[in-house]
Amino acid sequence: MSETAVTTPVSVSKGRSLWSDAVKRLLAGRAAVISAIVILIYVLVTLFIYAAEFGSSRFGWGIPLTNYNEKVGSEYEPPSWKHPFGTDYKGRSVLRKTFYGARTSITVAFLASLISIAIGVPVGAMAGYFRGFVDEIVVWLYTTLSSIPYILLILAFALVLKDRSISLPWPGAPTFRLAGIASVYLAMGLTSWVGLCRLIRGETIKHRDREYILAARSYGCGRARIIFKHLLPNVFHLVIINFSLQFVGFIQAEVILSFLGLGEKDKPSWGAMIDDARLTLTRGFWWEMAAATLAIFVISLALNVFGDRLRDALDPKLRTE
Amino acid sequence: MTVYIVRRLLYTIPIVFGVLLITFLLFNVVGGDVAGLIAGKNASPELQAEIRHEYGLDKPLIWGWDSQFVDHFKNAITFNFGKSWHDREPIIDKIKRGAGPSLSLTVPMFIGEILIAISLALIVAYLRGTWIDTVTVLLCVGGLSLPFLSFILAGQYFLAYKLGWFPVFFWPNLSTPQYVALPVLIGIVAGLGSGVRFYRTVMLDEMRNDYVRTAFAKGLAARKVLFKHVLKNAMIPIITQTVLTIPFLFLGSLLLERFFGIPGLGYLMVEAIGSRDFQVINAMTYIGALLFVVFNLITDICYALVDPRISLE
Amino acid sequence: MTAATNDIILSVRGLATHFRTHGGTVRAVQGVSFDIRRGRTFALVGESGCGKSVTALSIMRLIPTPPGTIAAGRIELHGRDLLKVNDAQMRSVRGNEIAMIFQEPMTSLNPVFTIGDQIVEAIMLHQKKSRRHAWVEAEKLLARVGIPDPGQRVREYPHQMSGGMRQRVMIAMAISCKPSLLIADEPTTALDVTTQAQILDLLDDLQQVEGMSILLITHDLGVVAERADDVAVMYASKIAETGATEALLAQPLHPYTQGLLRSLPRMGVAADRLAVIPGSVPDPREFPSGCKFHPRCPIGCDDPRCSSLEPELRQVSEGRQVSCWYSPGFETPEESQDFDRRYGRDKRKSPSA
Amino acid sequence: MNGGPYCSGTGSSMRLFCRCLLLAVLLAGIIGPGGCKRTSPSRSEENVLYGAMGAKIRALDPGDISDTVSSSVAAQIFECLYEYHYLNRPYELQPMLAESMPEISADGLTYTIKIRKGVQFADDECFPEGRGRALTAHDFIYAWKRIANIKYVSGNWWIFEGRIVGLDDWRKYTDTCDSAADVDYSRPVEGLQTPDDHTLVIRLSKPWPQMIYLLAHLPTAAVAKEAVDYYGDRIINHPVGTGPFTLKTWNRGSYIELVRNPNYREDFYPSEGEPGDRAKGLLDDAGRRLPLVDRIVSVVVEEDPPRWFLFMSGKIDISGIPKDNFSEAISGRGVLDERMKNLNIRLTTFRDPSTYWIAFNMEDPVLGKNKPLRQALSCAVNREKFIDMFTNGRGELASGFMPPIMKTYDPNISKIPGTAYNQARARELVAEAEKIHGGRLPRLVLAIPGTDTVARQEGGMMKEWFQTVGLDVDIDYMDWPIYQSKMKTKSLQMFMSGWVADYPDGENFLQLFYSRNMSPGPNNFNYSNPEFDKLYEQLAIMSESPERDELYRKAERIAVEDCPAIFIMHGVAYVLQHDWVHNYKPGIFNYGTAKFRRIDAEKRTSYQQLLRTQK
Repeated sequence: MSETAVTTPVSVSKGRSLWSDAVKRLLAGRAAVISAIVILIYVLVTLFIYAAEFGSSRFGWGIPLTNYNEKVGSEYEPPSWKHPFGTDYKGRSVLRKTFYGARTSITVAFLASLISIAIGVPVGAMAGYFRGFVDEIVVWLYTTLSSIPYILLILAFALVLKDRSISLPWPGAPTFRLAGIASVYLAMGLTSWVGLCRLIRGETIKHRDREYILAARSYGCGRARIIFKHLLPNVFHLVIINFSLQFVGFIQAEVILSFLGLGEKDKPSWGAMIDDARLTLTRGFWWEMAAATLAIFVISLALNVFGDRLRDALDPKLRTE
Repeated sequence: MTVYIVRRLLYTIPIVFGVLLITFLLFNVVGGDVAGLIAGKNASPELQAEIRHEYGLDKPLIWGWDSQFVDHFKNAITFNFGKSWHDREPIIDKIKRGAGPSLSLTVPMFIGEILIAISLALIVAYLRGTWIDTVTVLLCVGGLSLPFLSFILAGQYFLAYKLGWFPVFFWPNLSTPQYVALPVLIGIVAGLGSGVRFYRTVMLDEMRNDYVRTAFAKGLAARKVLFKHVLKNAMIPIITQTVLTIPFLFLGSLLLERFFGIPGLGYLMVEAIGSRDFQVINAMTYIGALLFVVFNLITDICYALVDPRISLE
Repeated sequence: MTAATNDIILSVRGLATHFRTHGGTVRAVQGVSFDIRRGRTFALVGESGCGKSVTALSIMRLIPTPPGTIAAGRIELHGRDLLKVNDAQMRSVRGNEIAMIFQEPMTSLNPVFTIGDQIVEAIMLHQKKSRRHAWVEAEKLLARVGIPDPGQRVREYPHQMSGGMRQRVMIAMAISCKPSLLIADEPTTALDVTTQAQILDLLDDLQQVEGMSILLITHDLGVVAERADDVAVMYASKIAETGATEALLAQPLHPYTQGLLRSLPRMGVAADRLAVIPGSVPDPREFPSGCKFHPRCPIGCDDPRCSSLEPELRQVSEGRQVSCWYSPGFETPEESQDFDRRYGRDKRKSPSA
Repeated sequence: MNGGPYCSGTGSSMRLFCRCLLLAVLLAGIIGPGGCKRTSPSRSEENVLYGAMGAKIRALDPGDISDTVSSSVAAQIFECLYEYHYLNRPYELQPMLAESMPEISADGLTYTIKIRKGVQFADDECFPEGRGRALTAHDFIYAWKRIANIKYVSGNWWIFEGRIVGLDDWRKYTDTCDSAADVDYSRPVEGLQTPDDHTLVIRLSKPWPQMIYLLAHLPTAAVAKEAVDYYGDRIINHPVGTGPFTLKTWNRGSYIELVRNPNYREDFYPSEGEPGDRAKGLLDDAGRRLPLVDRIVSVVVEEDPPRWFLFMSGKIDISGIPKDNFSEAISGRGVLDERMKNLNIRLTTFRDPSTYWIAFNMEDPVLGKNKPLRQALSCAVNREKFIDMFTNGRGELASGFMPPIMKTYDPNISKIPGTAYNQARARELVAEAEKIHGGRLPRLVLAIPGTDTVARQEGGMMKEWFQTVGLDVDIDYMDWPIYQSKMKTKSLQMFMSGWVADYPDGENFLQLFYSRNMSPGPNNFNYSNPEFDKLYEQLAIMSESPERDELYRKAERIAVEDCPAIFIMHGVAYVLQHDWVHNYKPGIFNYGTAKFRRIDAEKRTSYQQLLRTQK
């Protein structure tokens, strides 16, 4: 029985790593793409405002959008073509305040998430990997922290950090005064790493005895390499999902802090806008609250949808296809 | 089992110690001279000295047996929280009095939210991919991002003041259910957003498992598969999420109590921080921590009841 | 020998199941037809991803819709088309007239209910029995499937049992209502060889005693050879060839079947490397044109007709069907003249031995 | 094979079931808990006053009271020696538990006061067989000694400090005792004598004409020793007084209910008042025995919106106007809105004895020595706009610190040049100030006691006004405890504050600028001017006379000339009341006014129909 060589090249799909496969499947879905674009827009707005602010302070650009303090009309003008979002108690355009508010809220939420990841992930990973004494201490710390009501914790931290100047440990480093939102996102960050830490610890414990870790250990990997090079990438999808969902939580927390008077004081933020507006709601000036709430709704929806789709894309079970 | 419980109870001691340590550190750093506050308008120095003496503030901060640090722990363990600086009322009475109304508000809210959120989540997860699923997700995220305060203002203005279905505010001759009804309703509706979203993800993860397919292959109706097989398996993440919020129920709800005149403990904490009433804050956090640790244990025991694979070593 | 139609318990005609995904519609099963006779084991064999599990789930109408839908076809059980009955009637069929066991015994049982609960649930669902009776019945079933000390085992949880033991429980649950057809979707793939043999022996024994027919889904030709009475080879959502097992193995007509058989290690045949069918199963979203096997087919890979015109399943001899232009007796004279006219005689390949 | 969930809807019936279950659950969530239909509370028709309090009551023990809410409730239960006449303006004192006005010795140091006979404490279990005991002069001495007792930690000791002969020594004695229990109240105080049960002789260390006002101030009310001994720490929950009402139930933090005191003495509605009172119907009940209502129910409502809803739905009788509902209630300048008139709601406006300012810390290196800078700051603030924006126009422009309602108000204080709002002048002054300071002015810091929205808006406006005249001022928001402790330790540069008079005598404001009252005393400006001090010490001991009034005006001019603060406004109060509330006349200094009010119960119930037609 003669063997006929096969001539036509057969397409062999090239190996797809976890990430490229996930990203491909993620971006295939319409909803995920839209929400990614919305998130991108918010980030761009924030960067644009930072740039404009830097520009106007350095080169005197008079970009109207960032000049939130300018009186554009009489007080409490309802939304009109001239002022799409109407004006506030000082006659300033609510549209500009909402844009500027994005800068504050996105920065606060982003930096707070960053802090909580910077603490939560390594601590969780170490606790999960080393077990024993280290694990006991970490579990004690985060159980203690989570047994204190969140409102008290964040209030206390915000009060403690208010107008404190922090000098970094190494000599010569600048001491900078914690102005305005600095104390807010620091307070939020320091009180919210607990959830992520517990999650990462659980995952690390699960992955710790997996073959690929034993293998890495067998050819002499150092502990740090194992954790950061092998273990974390496999649990990192949890971090991203957690990041997108916690982001919304931070924006909400900023609203509560403003209600309690600890948020941003002179520059507009969504929290301050909602807090200002709540008093005038019964007088029928609804647009300031509507603008801020709409801004929060859109970014929250985008983050939620993106988070969900991300979870589906990164879910190991689905990858068997 | 009892060995496990005893070991866990012993384990609570370091936790409670940690909580007391943190509250002590936080508030001695936050500052604001308290004696001046109590003394009031134009307090003479010796009056302030007397106040410091009465509240033990003149003792050394940490070192030595009779220091504030040691007192802080002694008082906590013996549940003698002393008097509130603000209005001289013994704190134990204040907490006992406030716990009732707070719980009458938060417990129905807690139960209502769980029942509604879980059933909604089950149904929506089952109808995954249909328009109902997408609409519900939209509603959830909407509810999530709307500030809680606007729910209250809108609810009070329309349901109570304009339509009059509910009393606007607490009133002496109203029975508890009458004046608690509207705040509980608002609390549930406002909380549904995050509740349904979380439970939906849990249900979806659970529905991917093979035993669901076997259940259907046996000829079971979807209702039975959902509410018997899937729900019991989903209890584990549900327990984690819900049982740990129970200890904080006694804290009441900050805004609802303030806007509907329910004399609970909700605003007590914020007022105490505002007026540097450390005694009240320590008491509330200490009780909160005790409850939290106990419920942590209850959570683990619930796990063992629900999931046979988990054994309490 | 054409069997009398009355002993055909399940006949599938032109079954098509499609899945809507982001990348477009996946036609997992296209125009599949076969019959299962009473008391016989019918094997559905093919590489993974060829649509055999989807066929099984379609019979049970367990295809998850929204993504999936049963686009066309008839599935007749004792003459009744299961695709036309309503939910309630279908539920009374599942577990009662047709039962199913799955590949992953480790995860197929509900971890938080006892074995007894899950079996009793199946019994009481379809038979009017009191709970006590159902428990006794469950213990008897466990004994019937060879589980030692059933009285104790019935109260245990799935995680306290081995893979093989759990598959036996699944079988016990399946036969609890004496179904006329048992669908076994790769029942032994996840088990080690010795347990595999025991499970298959158990299935044969149940078949002899209960007279139940079995639809065995597998990719293991060895199992097909030993256990199956009839067999259908599936490739890329279609049936390549069907027939009685001995006849088919002795004289495979479809090049794909031949390739499969060639890649089996043979006792006594020295070969340093096993023969391999080049390439891999096509992506269901972009099926090749014409006959789906043509890119990998030693004969038809550069045959213009194979790459453009897809052969449908035809009866070529008693109890034998095949869908390949070059298998003997397939091509009608008109078609061969049409081929010569269109592509020229020299393009014609010689049929495999 | 697509690994999606295995079990989603295979049949249509299942989908139908899900939809109706979904609907049922949603409906239950909405309707279920709120099942009760509109409850019209069973309003007992008899005589009840319903009120709302803006904050929780802190204490009902006179010696310990310092906030207005607790005073407004305690004043219905306890009584002092003197009270302000309910209707006469300007305010004048009349005997309450005293029989007559005090006999004052020539040197103004000895006051002899006759105590009214036949006055009884309310019945209470702390008295033998629960019967209220007759009031004697000893009850006053006991009350005042209790305030002096350092162990009692009373916030009202400032009233008697250094005033009564021997009382300060008595306080030092209490300081030596190690616990409150073993303080011996029978230990005599030289300046407080009781020749007989109904005569009280007070000897002062130095003349103090304002003393009479302090004897009408609630903390100096009569307290029964038996009650304090019987209840001990729980006295704060069991007030026992001689007033028209006694405490029935007090659900702390929620509501309080007072009922008529059967033992109350014979007290009658005044039969003469201010011209125009008769026209307003304030004298309809002249001569009737007080109190005119049987019960008072007051609910704690700390947020504005619910308090406004309660008032508009007729649940509470009287209410101020929250800032955010102002335009709903008042159209134009102080005129009641049409809808309010249709609901027969009446508006009363009256002047507050208050002044609000931004104080300068005179010991601050930058501000202290730079008067043009202080004047520039003062000229930068647009007072008209501030009053309009933050109090909806409820206030009068201030150029000095003496409020217009005071007898010694100096109308031409505003003629003192250089402090009124004038941006051009402000810029000139800034240039002048920079010359004195030598170079560019540093960034100043204005502290604001409040972190909520209104505080932020006020801060924002101020910062903008200072910026327009070239002054860089940073706003520092802080909560009340930190603000107080910083003010008391002189560590605030500029801070927004004010003062509400305790009694209707200009001296109460002048003492704020007396150098010996510097922080932690009330002089938080840390202002010291030897000429002003000399004048103050002279007028402090003079009894009331036109010469003294002239000295008051001279002293105010000196202080205002130094521009120790940016004087912004004097408060004007707007109060709404329903038409079933009679005899309502605002009285700032007297709190015990519930006994004068009368309720027309039918009008209250008929209000509900009226409301339905309006809504």
